[in-house]
Amino acid sequence: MGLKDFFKNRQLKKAAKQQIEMPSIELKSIPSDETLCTLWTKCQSCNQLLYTSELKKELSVCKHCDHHSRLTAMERIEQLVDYGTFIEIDYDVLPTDPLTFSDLKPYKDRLQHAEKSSSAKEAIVTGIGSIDNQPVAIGSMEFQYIGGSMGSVVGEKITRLIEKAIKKRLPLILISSSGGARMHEGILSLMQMAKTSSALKELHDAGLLYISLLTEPTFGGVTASFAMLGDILVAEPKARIGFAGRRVIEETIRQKLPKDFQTAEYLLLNGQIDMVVHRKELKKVFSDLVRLHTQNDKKFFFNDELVLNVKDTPLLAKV
Amino acid sequence: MGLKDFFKNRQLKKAAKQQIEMPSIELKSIPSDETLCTLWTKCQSCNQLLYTSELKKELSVCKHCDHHSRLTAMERIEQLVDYGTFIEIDYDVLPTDPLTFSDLKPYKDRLQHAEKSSSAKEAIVTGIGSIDNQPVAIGSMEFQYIGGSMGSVVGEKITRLIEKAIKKRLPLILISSSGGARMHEGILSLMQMAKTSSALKELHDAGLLYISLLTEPTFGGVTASFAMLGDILVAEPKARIGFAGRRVIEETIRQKLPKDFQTAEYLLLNGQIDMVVHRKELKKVFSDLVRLHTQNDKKFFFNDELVLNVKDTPLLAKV
Amino acid sequence: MKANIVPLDFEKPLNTLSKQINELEQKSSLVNGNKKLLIDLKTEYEKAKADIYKNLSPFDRVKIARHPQRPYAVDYINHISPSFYELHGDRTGKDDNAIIGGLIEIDGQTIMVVATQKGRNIKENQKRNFGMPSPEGYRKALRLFQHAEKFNMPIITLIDTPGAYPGLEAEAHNQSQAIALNLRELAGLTVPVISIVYGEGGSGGALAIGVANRILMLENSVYSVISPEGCAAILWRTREKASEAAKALKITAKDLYELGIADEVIPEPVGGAHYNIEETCKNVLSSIKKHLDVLNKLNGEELRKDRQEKFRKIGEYIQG
Amino acid sequence: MKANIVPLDFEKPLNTLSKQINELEQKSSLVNGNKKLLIDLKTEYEKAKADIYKNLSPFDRVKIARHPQRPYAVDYINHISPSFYELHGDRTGKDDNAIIGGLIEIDGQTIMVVATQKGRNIKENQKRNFGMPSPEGYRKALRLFQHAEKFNMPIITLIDTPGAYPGLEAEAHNQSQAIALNLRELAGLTVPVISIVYGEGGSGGALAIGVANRILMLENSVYSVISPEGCAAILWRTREKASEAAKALKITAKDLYELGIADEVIPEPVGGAHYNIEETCKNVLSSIKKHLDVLNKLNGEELRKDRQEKFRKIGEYIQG
Ligand SMILES: [Zn+2]
Ligand SMILES: [Zn+2]
Repeated sequence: MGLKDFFKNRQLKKAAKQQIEMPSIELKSIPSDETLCTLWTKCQSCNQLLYTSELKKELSVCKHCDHHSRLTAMERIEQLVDYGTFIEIDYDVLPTDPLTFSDLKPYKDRLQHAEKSSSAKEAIVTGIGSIDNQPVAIGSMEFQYIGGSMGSVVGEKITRLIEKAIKKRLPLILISSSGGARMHEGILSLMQMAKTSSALKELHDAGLLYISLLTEPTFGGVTASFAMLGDILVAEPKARIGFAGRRVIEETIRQKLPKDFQTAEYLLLNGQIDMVVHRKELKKVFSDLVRLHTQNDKKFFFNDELVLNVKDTPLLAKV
Repeated sequence: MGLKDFFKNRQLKKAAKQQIEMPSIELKSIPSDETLCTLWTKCQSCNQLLYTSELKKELSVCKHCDHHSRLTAMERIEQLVDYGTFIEIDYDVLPTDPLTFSDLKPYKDRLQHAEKSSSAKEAIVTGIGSIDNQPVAIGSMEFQYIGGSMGSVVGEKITRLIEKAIKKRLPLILISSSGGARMHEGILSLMQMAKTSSALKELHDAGLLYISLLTEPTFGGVTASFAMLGDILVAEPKARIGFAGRRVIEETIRQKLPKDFQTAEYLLLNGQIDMVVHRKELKKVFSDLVRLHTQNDKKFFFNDELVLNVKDTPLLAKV
Repeated sequence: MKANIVPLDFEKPLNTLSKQINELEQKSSLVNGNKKLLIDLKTEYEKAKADIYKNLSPFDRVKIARHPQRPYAVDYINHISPSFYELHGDRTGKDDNAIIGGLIEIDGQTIMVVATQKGRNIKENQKRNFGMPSPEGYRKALRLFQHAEKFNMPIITLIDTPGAYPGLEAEAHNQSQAIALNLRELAGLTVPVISIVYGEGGSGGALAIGVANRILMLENSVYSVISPEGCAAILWRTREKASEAAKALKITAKDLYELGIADEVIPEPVGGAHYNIEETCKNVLSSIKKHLDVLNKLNGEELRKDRQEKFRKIGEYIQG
Repeated sequence: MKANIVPLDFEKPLNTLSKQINELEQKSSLVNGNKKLLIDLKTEYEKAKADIYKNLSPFDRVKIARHPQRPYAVDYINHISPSFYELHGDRTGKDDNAIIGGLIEIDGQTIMVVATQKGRNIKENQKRNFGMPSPEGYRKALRLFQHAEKFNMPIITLIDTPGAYPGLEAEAHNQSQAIALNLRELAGLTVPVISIVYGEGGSGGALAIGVANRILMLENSVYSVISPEGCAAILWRTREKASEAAKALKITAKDLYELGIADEVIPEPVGGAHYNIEETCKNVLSSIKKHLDVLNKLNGEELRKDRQEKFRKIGEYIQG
C-alpha cells in the first residue's frame, strides 16, 4: 500500500465516522495526488498548521480562527447531501470557444489549463441529491475553474437544473462562488444572467423553494442574477459578496471603504441576506428550511420515481 | 337686485367665460353669504389683495406669488370635471357618535359646528363625473370639516366609491386634504385605513387606474392609506404631505428639519410622488392620464348607462 | 405580590400590604395579636387585590400594556414554537430590528411570524428603536408576508408598538407608503392571518401588520388610533389628561371586543402577563390553535374574502 | 464634415480636408490650379470618408457610441412621441435621474418608455451620474414595468449606460439584487418589450432594462459584458489594449446580430447618429413600429414565452 492509498483509506475512515451508515464504497470525488500527499495545510487566515485530514473532518473550517476555507464544488455537495445520494446531471455539457477569443493567451488554452488545475470540467456541478431524505436539485460552483466565472456552460447547466426542479417539483439549492460573468465568451456570458433569471421566474411562479448560498467570493454577474434571487439567502461567515469589486469602487468614489464592506456580516446588517450560517450548521439549516417550506403544501409528495427518472447518471451512486 | 344677487350674477358670468357651452343654470355649489360679500381676498402667502372673483377665475391661485390657496371639496371637483357632469353619491351617509366621545366639547357638538362652518356634511364628497368626456369616479376631501379627518363616513364613502369604480370599470381619482384619522371615533377611524386600502386592493387587481392627488395638507392616516396607493401620485406645488407632523418629528429627533421638508417638491426629489402639477394644468394632466391608461384596453368602452345607473342624484345636474 | 416585579402606581397599596405581611411572617413566633393582624392583613390584601384588578381604568391597562417586564414577541415565539428561523432584511439596504420575522412551527404546520419588538434596556432599545418600526421594517414585513403567501404558510403577527417611527429618515423613505402598501397587500393574501395585540397597538404603525382574519387582544393590551397622551395634548390641550383620553378613546381589549374589532380577548394572569409568562403564552397558543383550526379549513379565496369582509363592515354612520 | 460636430480621432483626416476645401471655397475667385485642387480635394474627401466609415474598427464604434453629441433618450422620446409624461421615483426614498421613464404614445397606443440617460455637461452629468443607475433607478424601472403590465402597455427601453454605478451606497442598497430582480421580473411580463441599445450597452447595468422580446441596436452602438478598457486591464493587464479587447469581445451591433442576440441593426446616417438626429429618430421609430406590429398580435402568454425562449437559446457549448 503506497502513501496515496494510505491516505485514501484514512480519509475514508474519517469520513465514515462523520456519516452514519456510510457504506464502505469509494468516495465519489477522488482526492488529487497533491491533496493526498499534503499532510499539513496552513490556514489562510491565521497561518496555523493543521492536519489536512482533520481539517477535512472539520469541513475545512480552521479550529483556531474559524476561517472557512475554500471548498471544491464536489466537497460542498458532499458536505450537504446525504451520503451517496448525489447524482450529477449534465456533466457532459462542455465549454467551447464561440468567439475564438484570445487575449495574451487563447481562451481554448485557458479552458484546458482550467480543467487540469481544478480537476473540474466547468465552473459548476449540478445534480439531484437528498438532504435528510428530502430530495433537492442542487448546483455548486467551482471557483478554481476560471474564478467560477459564468459562461454558456454555467448558464446552461443552471437553467437545466432549474427546469428539472420545476418538472420534478423539487426545492432548488444553488451555491455560488464566482468572480462574475466570463469575459472570454463576451455577450453570451452576459446573457446567461438573463437566461438563468428567466428560468428562476418560472420556478418562482411554480411556488418552489430556492435557497441561495453565497460563499467566498460571489461577485458581478452571478450576484446580479441567480445568486440574489433566492427565497432565502444564506451566506457563510466572512464571505465577500457584492456587485462591483472593492478596487473598482474605491477608484470610482475615490475613498477608502469600510473594512467589513461586502462581507456576509455587512450584507446581513444592510438587509440584503437572511442569515449568516456557520458551515457546520449548514446541513441542518438547509434540511430544516426545506422541511419548513414543503410540509404545508398538500400538493407536495415524495416522488419515488425521482431518482430513477434522472437519465444521466455519471457516477456509480448508491441509488 | 341686492348685492348678493349682483355677485352671484357676476360670478356666473365669470364662470361662463371659463366654461365653454356652460348653460346659464345655477351654480351647483352656491357661494355662502360671506364669500359673496367679500370683494377682496388677501393672499395667505404674499399678503397681496386680490379680487375674489378674479382669484376664483384663476382657480384660487395667486397671480402675484403663485400660491395655491385652499379649495372646498366642491370647488376641486368643479375645477376638474366637465361642467354639469358631476353627480354626487352617498351624500346621505352621515356621521354619528359611536363612542359618545367628549373631550372639552362633545363630539356631537363638534359635528354640528363643523357642518355649519364648512357648509359640508362630512369631510368628503364623492361621485361620478367626466373629464373631457371620460367618466371617472371622483372623491374630494373637505379640509374645513374637522381638518378633513377620516372617520367612519369618510372611510365608508371612499370604500363605496371604489366599489362603484370597480363595478362600472371607471378610473378613480381621490383628492386628499386631511390631518389624518379622526380621533373622536377612536379605533373605528383607524380601521378605515384598512377598509379603504382593502377596497383599493380589489380595484388594483381589477386593473383599474387610480390617480391620487395630494393637496395641502395631507397627513397621518390618510397619507398612510389610500392617498399613497395611487398608480399615479400627483401633488400640488408646495403642498405639505407626510406621515407624522413636523412638530412631532422635531420633538422626537430633537433637531430642526429642513425648510422644504414634507413639501410636494421634497417628496418628488425623494422618489415618493410622480409629479408636481400646477393647478392650472391639473385638468389637462388628469384628462391625458385617464386617456393614456385606458386607450390600450380593448375591454374598455364608454358605458352609456353609467350616469343613468347612479341611483342617488342629490343635485339637479345636467345629465 | 411577586418579588422582583416592578409595581405600577395603582399597585402601590398591595405592595405596602405585602411588605407588612412578609415582615410579620419573618418573625419566628407570633403573639396572638400579631396572628390576628396577619390574618386581617391577608384578608385586606386579597380584598385590595380584587378591588384593584377588577376596577382597572383604561389608563391602568395602558400602564400594564407598557410594563417593562411584560412579555415581548421573542418570549411568545420561544414559548409557542420549538424553533425559530429568523429571516432578515428588506433586501434593499436595511434590517430594521423593531420588526422581527421568520419561520415557526405549530402542530407540524410552518407559520410565518412577524412582530414588533421592544427592548428591555437602553442598549436593546437603541437596537429596537423602542419598538417603533421604520419604513424598511414594514417592507421587511411585506417581503415575509409575500414569502408566506408563496409557500402557503399562515401568518401570525404579534403587535406591541408605540407606533411607526416619526423621524426624518422615516419620512424621507416614505413611512406612509410603507404602511399603506402593507394594508393593501395584507388585504389580498390568500393564507390565514392572525394578529395578536399583546401590548400597545399604536395606530397605523400597528395596523400595518394587523390587517388580519382574526384580531386577538391580550386582556391588558390596548389598541388605539392615537396614544392617550397624544390625544389629550390635542383635544384637552394637555398631556395630563391622558387618563381621560384613554377612557374616551375606548382602547381596551374589552372595548375593541364590544366594538366588533377584536375577535377574542385572551385572558392574562391576575396582575398582568408579566406575573406569569408561561401561563400567558399557553393562553396565547391555545387561542392561536383554535382560530387556526377554523381558518385552515377555508381556501385561499375564502380567506381573502373573510378578511376583507371583516374590515368592510367596520364603521358607524347613519344613512337617510 | 458638419460644422460644430466634435470630430473623433479617426475623423481628423476628414477634418483637415474639410478645412482646406472650405478655405478654397471662401476665396471669391479661383485660379485654374486652385479649381483643380478643389476638385481633387473633394474627391479625396469623399474617398477618405468612404474609407473611414466603411472600415470602422470596433473601438471606433465605441467612440461613436460615446460621442458627446450622440442623441440621448430624451431626444428619441421627443422625436417619436407627441407627448411624454415622465413618472418619477422608486416610492421609497429616491428618484434616480440616471434612469427616466414615463408614458409616450405611438399610433394611439400608450407605451411605457424606460431609459438610461446621460448628461451633456458637468452639471447634467452630476444629475444623471453619467448614465450609471443606482439600485433605486432600477427599482423605479421595475415599478414602471409593473405599471405597464397592469395597464397593458408595451414597454420600450432605451439603453446607453457605461454600466450600473459601482459605489458605496449602491452596494449598500443592493445593486446586485436590484438588477437581478429586474432580470427575473422582465422575463415574466405579458406585454411586449422592445429594447433599443442606442449607445453603450454596459453589461448588467444595461441588461437590467434589456430583457426584451426584441433587442434592436443602432448601427454604431455596442453591447458588452465588460467595457473594452476594463477587459483590457484584466486580460491584457493594461487599459491601452482596449481596442484589441473591443475586437475580441465582439461588441458591435453587427457582431450581436450575427450572434443572434440583436434582432435588428438600425441604420445610422453616415458618420453616426449625431450627424442627423432627425433621420436617426425616424429610423428608430419605423423599426419600433415594425416590431410592435408583430408583437401586438401576440397574447400575454405568447409574449412571455417568446421572450423567455429568446434568452433560453442563448449560449454555445458542446455536449457529448
Ligand atoms: Zn485559522
Ligand atoms: Zn400671493
